[in-house]
Amino acid sequence: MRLDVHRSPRDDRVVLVLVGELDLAGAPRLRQAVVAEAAAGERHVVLDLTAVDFIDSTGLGVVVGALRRLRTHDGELSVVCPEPRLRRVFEMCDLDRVFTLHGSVDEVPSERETA
Amino acid sequence: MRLDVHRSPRDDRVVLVLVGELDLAGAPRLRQAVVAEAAAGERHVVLDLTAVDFIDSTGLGVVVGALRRLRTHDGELSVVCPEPRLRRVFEMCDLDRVFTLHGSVDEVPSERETA
Amino acid sequence: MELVVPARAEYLQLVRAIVGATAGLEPSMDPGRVADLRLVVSEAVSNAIKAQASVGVADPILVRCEPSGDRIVVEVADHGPGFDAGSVPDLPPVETAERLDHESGLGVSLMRRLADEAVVESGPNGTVVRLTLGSRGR
Amino acid sequence: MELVVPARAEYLQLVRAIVGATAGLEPSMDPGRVADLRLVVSEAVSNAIKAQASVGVADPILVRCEPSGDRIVVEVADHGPGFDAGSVPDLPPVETAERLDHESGLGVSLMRRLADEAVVESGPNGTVVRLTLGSRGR
Ligand SMILES: Nc1ncnc2c1ncn2[C@@H]1O[C@H](COP(=O)(O)OP(=O)(O)O)[C@@H](O)[C@H]1O
Ligand SMILES: Nc1ncnc2c1ncn2[C@@H]1O[C@H](COP(=O)(O)OP(=O)(O)O)[C@@H](O)[C@H]1O
Repeated sequence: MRLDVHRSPRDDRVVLVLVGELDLAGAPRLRQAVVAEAAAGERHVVLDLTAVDFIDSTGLGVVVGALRRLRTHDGELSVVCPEPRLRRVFEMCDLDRVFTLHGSVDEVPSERETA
Repeated sequence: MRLDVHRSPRDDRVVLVLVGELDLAGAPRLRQAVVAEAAAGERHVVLDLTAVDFIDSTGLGVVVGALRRLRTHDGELSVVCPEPRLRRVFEMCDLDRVFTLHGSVDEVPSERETA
Repeated sequence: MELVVPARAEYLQLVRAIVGATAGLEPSMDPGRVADLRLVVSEAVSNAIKAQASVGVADPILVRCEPSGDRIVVEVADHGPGFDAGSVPDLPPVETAERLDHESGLGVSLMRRLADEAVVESGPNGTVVRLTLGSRGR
Repeated sequence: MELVVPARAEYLQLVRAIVGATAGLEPSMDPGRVADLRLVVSEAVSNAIKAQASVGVADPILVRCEPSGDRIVVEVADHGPGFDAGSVPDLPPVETAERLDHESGLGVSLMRRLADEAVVESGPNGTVVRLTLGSRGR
């Protein structure tokens, strides 16, 4: 197992639950999944990293790219990342200032609130 | 952690609880422990392999050596080995015909019964 | 300990597992520090894989890992085109919109920040990155 | 995948972990078969360590590990004195008291029994043991 992406549609958003390791090997899978959501006109995508046990700068890069891509399509990206060891990697790269790292999917406000 | 040996004296026996991997690196530790029991005149030693997650032929060799050493001192050795994957290694070497592999420490009969 | 692995992304996970397990043999290594080590090794090996791919070199990547009591030294060697580690450009500040245009460019700075020492020897025949991490967090 | 490890017993656990993890990259490998693989590799590397120690050679041991779909090939190479794999004596039958006088002598026969193929090339400069294990149990 490297990276699995499970798609779970909610009322006003789509949650992509990632399981595995988000590195150079896993990156294409996530990139693909986000491209598909943007192409389908999805406005609010939530990346749930709860079950990701490793992320490196390649993985962070895909998350940055996902945000850019969705914004280009007038959408928004939220990131769920409760695990301190993973949060630390975002922080080391100052990306905690780009993304709010939510503790759980339920804590993510709806798109209207965030806008 | 490689191999830890915990000594637990009971009424009529001494249980050596092994934790870790029983290979060329762990073997000297177990050998030493058995030598000490034999030298102290211990009559019934129980090797509890429940928490051993690997054994190879070097490990089996030490178990065989332990039996021989204790018998030389008029003692007896019992082996507790509930884990199928470990039992398989004994079986592959026909050593399940030399040792009764008990499912738990409580299943080991007292020395008088076995004699 | 020396490891020769195919220059393929599927092997990154294995390299991290191996380097982590090697570090785990040192009882003094802080678990958080092992996590740092897994991260910087992943960065270095990813760069080595990408560097070789950029010039179509299929050689395996060499990873050396030497724990020594209070520190661990990891070396990653590739036969890529080489680069000047002193002139890797900084990314735009995180506050700016341009920052989002960059999906890459964090690896070298992460290695520098997390390792106690990071030495890059690079030339037209390839690159060796040597990372030293002490057993406790920085 | 190639691994160069110090010829020391403390590294056995790591070698088993690495070879197990490499095999784990092949989805077709049966978990029980990975356990067999860990066992035969432990036997081969233990023999390599003991062989080199017997003649005071401090060279590292080379472990090559190539998964390929439905099987995995592991090679263990040492610079020990070599031996004649064809004339390793059998142990006394388990029913006999003499069996207990032998604390060793099970490794080669275990490798032969568990591997689908076990090839030993041995000479005065050392030994290479090549073990092939199919992804399903025998
Ligand atoms: N091993 C290497 N060989 C050749 N070039 C490298 C190597 N490592 C890094 N580089 C160069 O340095 C740049 C910055 O690397 P890095 O900070 O890791 O970001 P990224 O790899 O995401 O681009 C790379 O884009 C590449 O041009
Ligand atoms: N790599 C090796 N180099 C030299 N001799 C070896 C090697 N592997 C095995 N042997 C010889 O074959 C004998 C039988 O090996 P084995 O069945 O593994 O039992 P053990 O290693 O427990 O003695 C060893 O005692 C040793 O003399």
